Amino acid sequence: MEFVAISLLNGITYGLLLFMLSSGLTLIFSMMGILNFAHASFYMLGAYFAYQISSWVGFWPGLLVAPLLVGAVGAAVERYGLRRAHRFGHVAELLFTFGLAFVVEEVVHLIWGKVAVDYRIPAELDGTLFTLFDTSFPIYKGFMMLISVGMLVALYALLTRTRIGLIIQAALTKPDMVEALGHNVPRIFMLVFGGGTALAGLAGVIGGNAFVTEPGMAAAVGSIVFVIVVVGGLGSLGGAFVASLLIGCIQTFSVALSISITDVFALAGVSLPAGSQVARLTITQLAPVLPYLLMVAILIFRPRGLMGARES
Amino acid sequence: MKSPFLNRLALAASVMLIGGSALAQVKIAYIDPLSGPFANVGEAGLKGFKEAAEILVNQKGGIMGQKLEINGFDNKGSPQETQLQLKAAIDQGYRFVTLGNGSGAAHSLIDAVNKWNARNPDKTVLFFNYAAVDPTLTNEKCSFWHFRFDANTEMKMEAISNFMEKDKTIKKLFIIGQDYAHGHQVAKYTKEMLAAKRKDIKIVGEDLHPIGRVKDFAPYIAKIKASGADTVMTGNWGNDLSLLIKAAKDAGLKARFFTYYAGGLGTPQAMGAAGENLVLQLTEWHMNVPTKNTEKFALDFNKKYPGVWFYYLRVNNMVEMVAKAMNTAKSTDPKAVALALEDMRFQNDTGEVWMRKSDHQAMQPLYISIFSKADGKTVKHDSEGTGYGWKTLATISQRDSQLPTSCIMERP
Amino acid sequence: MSSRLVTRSRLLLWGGCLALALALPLVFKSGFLISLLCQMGIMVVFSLSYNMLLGQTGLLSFGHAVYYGLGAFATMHTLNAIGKDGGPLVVALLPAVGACAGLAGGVLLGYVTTRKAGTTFAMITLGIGELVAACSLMFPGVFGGEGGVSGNRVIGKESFLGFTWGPQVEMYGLIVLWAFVCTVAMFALTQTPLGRMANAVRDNPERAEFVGYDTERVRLLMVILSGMFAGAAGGLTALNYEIVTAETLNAHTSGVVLLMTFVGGIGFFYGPIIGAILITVMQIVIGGMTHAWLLYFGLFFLFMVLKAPGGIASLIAVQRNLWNAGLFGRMLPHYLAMALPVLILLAGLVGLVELTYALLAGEGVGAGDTATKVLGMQLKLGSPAPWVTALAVTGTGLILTRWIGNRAGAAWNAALATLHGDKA
Amino acid sequence: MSAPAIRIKGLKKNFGASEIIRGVDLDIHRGERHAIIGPNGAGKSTLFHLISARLPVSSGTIELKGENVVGLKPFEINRRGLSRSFQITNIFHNLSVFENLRCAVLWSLGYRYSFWQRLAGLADARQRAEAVMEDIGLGKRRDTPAGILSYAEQRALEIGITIASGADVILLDEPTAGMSNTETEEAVALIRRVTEGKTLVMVEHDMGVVFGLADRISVLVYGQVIATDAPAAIRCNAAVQEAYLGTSLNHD
Repeated sequence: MEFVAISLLNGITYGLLLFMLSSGLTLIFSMMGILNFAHASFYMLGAYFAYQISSWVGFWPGLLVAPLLVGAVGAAVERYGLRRAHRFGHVAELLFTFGLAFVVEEVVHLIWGKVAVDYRIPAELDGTLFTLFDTSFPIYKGFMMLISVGMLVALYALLTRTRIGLIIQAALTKPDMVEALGHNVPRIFMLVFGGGTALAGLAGVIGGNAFVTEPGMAAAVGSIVFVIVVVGGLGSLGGAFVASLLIGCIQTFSVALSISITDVFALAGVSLPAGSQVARLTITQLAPVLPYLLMVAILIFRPRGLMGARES
Repeated sequence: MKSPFLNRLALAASVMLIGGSALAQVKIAYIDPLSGPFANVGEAGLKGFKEAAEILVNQKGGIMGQKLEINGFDNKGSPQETQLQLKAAIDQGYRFVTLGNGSGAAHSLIDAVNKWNARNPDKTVLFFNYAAVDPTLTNEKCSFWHFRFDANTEMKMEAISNFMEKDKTIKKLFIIGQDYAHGHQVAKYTKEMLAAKRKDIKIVGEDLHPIGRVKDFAPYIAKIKASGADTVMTGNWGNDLSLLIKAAKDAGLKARFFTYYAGGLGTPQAMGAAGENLVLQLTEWHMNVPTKNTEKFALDFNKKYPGVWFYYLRVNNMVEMVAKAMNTAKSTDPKAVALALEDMRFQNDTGEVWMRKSDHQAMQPLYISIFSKADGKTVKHDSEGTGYGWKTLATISQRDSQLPTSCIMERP
Repeated sequence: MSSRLVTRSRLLLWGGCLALALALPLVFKSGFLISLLCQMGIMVVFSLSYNMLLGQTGLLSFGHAVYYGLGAFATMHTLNAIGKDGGPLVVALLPAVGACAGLAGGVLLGYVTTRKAGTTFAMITLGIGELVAACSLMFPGVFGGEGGVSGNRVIGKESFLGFTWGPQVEMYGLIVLWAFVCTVAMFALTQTPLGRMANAVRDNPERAEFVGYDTERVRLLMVILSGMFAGAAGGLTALNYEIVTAETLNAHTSGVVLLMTFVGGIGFFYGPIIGAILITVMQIVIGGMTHAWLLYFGLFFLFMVLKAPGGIASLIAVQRNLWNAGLFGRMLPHYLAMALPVLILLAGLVGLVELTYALLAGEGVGAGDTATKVLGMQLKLGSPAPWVTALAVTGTGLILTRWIGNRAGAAWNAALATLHGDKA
Repeated sequence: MSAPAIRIKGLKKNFGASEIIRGVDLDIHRGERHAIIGPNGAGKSTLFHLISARLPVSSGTIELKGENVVGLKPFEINRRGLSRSFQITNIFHNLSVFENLRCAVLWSLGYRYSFWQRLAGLADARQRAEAVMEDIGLGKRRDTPAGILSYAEQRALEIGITIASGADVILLDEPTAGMSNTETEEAVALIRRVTEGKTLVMVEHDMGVVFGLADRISVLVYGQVIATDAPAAIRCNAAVQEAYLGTSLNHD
């Protein structure tokens, strides 16, 4: 019971973190149809900007300024890069963001060096929030969860309750019509891309000190973010949220289970040859690759994703 | 269609020519990642080598009057690229190569060197390994042309288990590691050695996780906590280690972590306060081992290269031992140098380093230390500016980490 | 258009390329250069196989290294299993084992991945690539763990026509032959009904369905065949390096082959050949000169995506068209005029990047910590002089490029207009 | 006489809650030229999409030459001898005119997924593609990429691809949409020529084309066929007049 409760808590925490990482990507995809390969790079930029700002003026200004800076960088990337690539089609867009990820990583090397930087949790948030069966739960994790849920609510409200959100939605499906109504569609796209990257930046500000701020951090989360977005259904915010929680919990609980593949097959009535390498694997060992398995399975059986509207 | 190709090759050839016009120097090619994700470790190593060559050899008269020069070759961490860079180095007249990062690259290099030497007996090449710790390199795959200056995984475990044997507070042990060869080896040796030395230690859990893919270690920590372990053994390095420690701190886990690589470049900084009194490491040296010369060397080094922290005493050992071997043999022929290195006993300021002849594995004193708050006394120096440094808990003598080898060496 | 397979000009071209490739070691004798040539040969096959997907079928894959790696491991295990029973002839044929493994992988994974095209395909290949890469480390028995699987390509006491494959130059010959056979085969494939229908599926999958073709089947067959050639390339890499590690099938390898193919040009059969050669040389030569090569590399790639999405091959093709139309002479002065400002701009930018790198990474380690070599000169990093100079050079280059570029651009557009006007 | 070319019974299609095709029954005889007309939004294109399996059927049956084809995939229907064109030009943009047509004939000549035969060696495919190319008047544009053809040329190519495979049931979706008068005349002549002896079903807005070309006409209004008859009878049909033609014809 105790273990289950703690695992559930861990799963939800992790899931919310994943959502924080992927919400910006989902936003960009649902609005512009662009799968931004460099999304995690903006996450990394957020962490580094926050590190730099917090080393000058402290964490709290950084929390506000760093995402805005990242958003500005993102908007510039859209304006001067993606928009040009767009003319050559979706493959060119994907390739552009793919190349961008390379460049961002190298620029980070160039500016901040190749080792982890000392980006710390602010003293106000350092400590234990509550203790559940003598396992402590840090304040910072609670803060992360709060921001993540806040993001969901704010995004949802923005898209469905505000005028700008409605225009954005319309610009996606009927860009010519929206343009004819006097709205500047390219600018809307630029804002959306800037907004999406700013969300990634915010995730970086918060994730950077909870984990480690180093040049490899983008590559480390890059692929899991895609998994979330694909499993949730490309472009579905709700889907991304559900997928994040699902993957968070699957991963946490599979770590907790110490049964081997042999046992799993035995449940299904199949006995594996003892001593083979597959038979020795445990579910725990597989935990971190389960999301990828889930993604492949989803793509085969339900290509729209859990809650996606469009197919590809 | 082929003309840009030819131009490029001409360019390549000219680059080689410039590089190839070497003076009367003894040159060692440092083949390690100098770009890409592991470049930080590779660059730090190269700086260490250059500094050691300058201070410990060249300023003391060099090698038979010649200067020792160590130059970097970027293998980008790839085993294939390692072989290309080996060829490049050989073309430029290098007869000595050194490599430390990545067992894949090390295996690739030892194979390539063996084959090259068999196929080109007049242009042999010698491989000095300063950090690749796969035991097979000095056992099944041992080679006359390979010398290792770092203790291998098995020896390190032998040292750690000898320490555990005496520490009766250890009752329940949990093993966690990265799911690849090194992690598997650590888990295997831990179980084997403890079964022989401390039957009463209960192994309460064993987990492997894919390397570099775990973002949140909280579930693993929950499991360790649920198992009631008081001690954790891990071979993790880099982020997999820092994140593990951070998660342990967050969840308030009160177990000690025995590690191989907690002192590795960047890790103390990434762990920060989370590691205090929680993390132990096994090394051949650390800043708070009272060694006058090395301490000064390290302080000078850290001052000279801000952001890079002196870590590899074995690099100094290697450079000095190689120079000594060349001076004794009065030759820079790889075979002669190899013969002079065999069975060499070298005094550094932690004790004696012995290069065992049977498998070309260096034996040296090792230290188990714990990450503690720097106090200016026993913990005189902090690590990477964190305010925490390493405090020696035990010294393992050279003899206590020795293990038999299965090496059957083919000698030329 | 001739209907005969072997025309004289085609024979001359292919034969000439083969002869040239085989003759290269006569010029480039050093061990390093021959190794470099070997690497190029392998990459040519690999990236051509990749272009069967990207260029010919319109499938953007992020997991092509899986087939390459499978081919490499299968070849290495077969080599080791044969052991002393084999001889050089058997070894020479081993890449065929790699090809079979790649083909089998293609059948298995292609079935999963080709259900969808477009972004979904890209995503599935990414996921499968990650999955295979992660699993490769979990099964040390098959993939050799971190150390990989190694072997010896020299087996048996006999030689085959004097070849043992021991010396690198003999290996080079073997690679050239295999690369040649594979290239011819892949070219031939583009001239078959399946090859053409792959183009049709790329251009308009819906239409392809309405002329009777099952697009999934076309994609699947292309993935299988492409996997086969990638497997053959993997087999060659296994023989060439005599070691295969898990890295051969990870995302990085997939990314590199994507870069090579795209930079070379996906719209032309020979594009990937150019890309493979160019990128291999860039990696090694520029990588040998500066540790900032990855940055240059990334910027170069972005530049290509934005300015020349058809790759280098398309640039060559345009020049050829201009030449044929007699317009090349008109553009040449503009090209020459552009060369100088572009060089100045590049020099300035490279200077800035290198200075920053040197300042932050302490590149010129050894002598002094503030002096370093940039463009062959000793510079004091602490003083403003080199920075001001680099900035000034960059600025000058920028202004000149803009200024001359505008005029050259106008001429370029005029030339293109004439070219298309002639055609229409 | 054997089974009709196409027999549709009780065909329905709904998108979510809205029903677009509301129970269509229609027989198309072999060898006739049949036009489907109706106001915008009546479901004409949707009907085509259902017949050619571009969209899945909600309920009802479609028989092609006596065989139920509901649930088959587009390529399977195509292989059974039904070929269609699209309202929005649907060609292989990066391939030349000749390659477009050759792609269209490959399957019907039995080359399937062959990767062991050379295209250049397939004389029958070449001849057939060239014949169609001459037929549609694009002989001079043989090596031009389809993407840079003029609009009328692309429409001609679209028809060419549709008929190239030699299918005996041809569906043309607004073949003359967006054409000038002379272009339309040429297109009508072309359609008449290339569908000789085949079954033709077309959706068309241009009443001149419809009444000039069709043997029979069906009128589709709000997802239902309200009349099917010879052109002269359709003109006089009261229901048609009321629902649709009254205004439209008087205006012409």
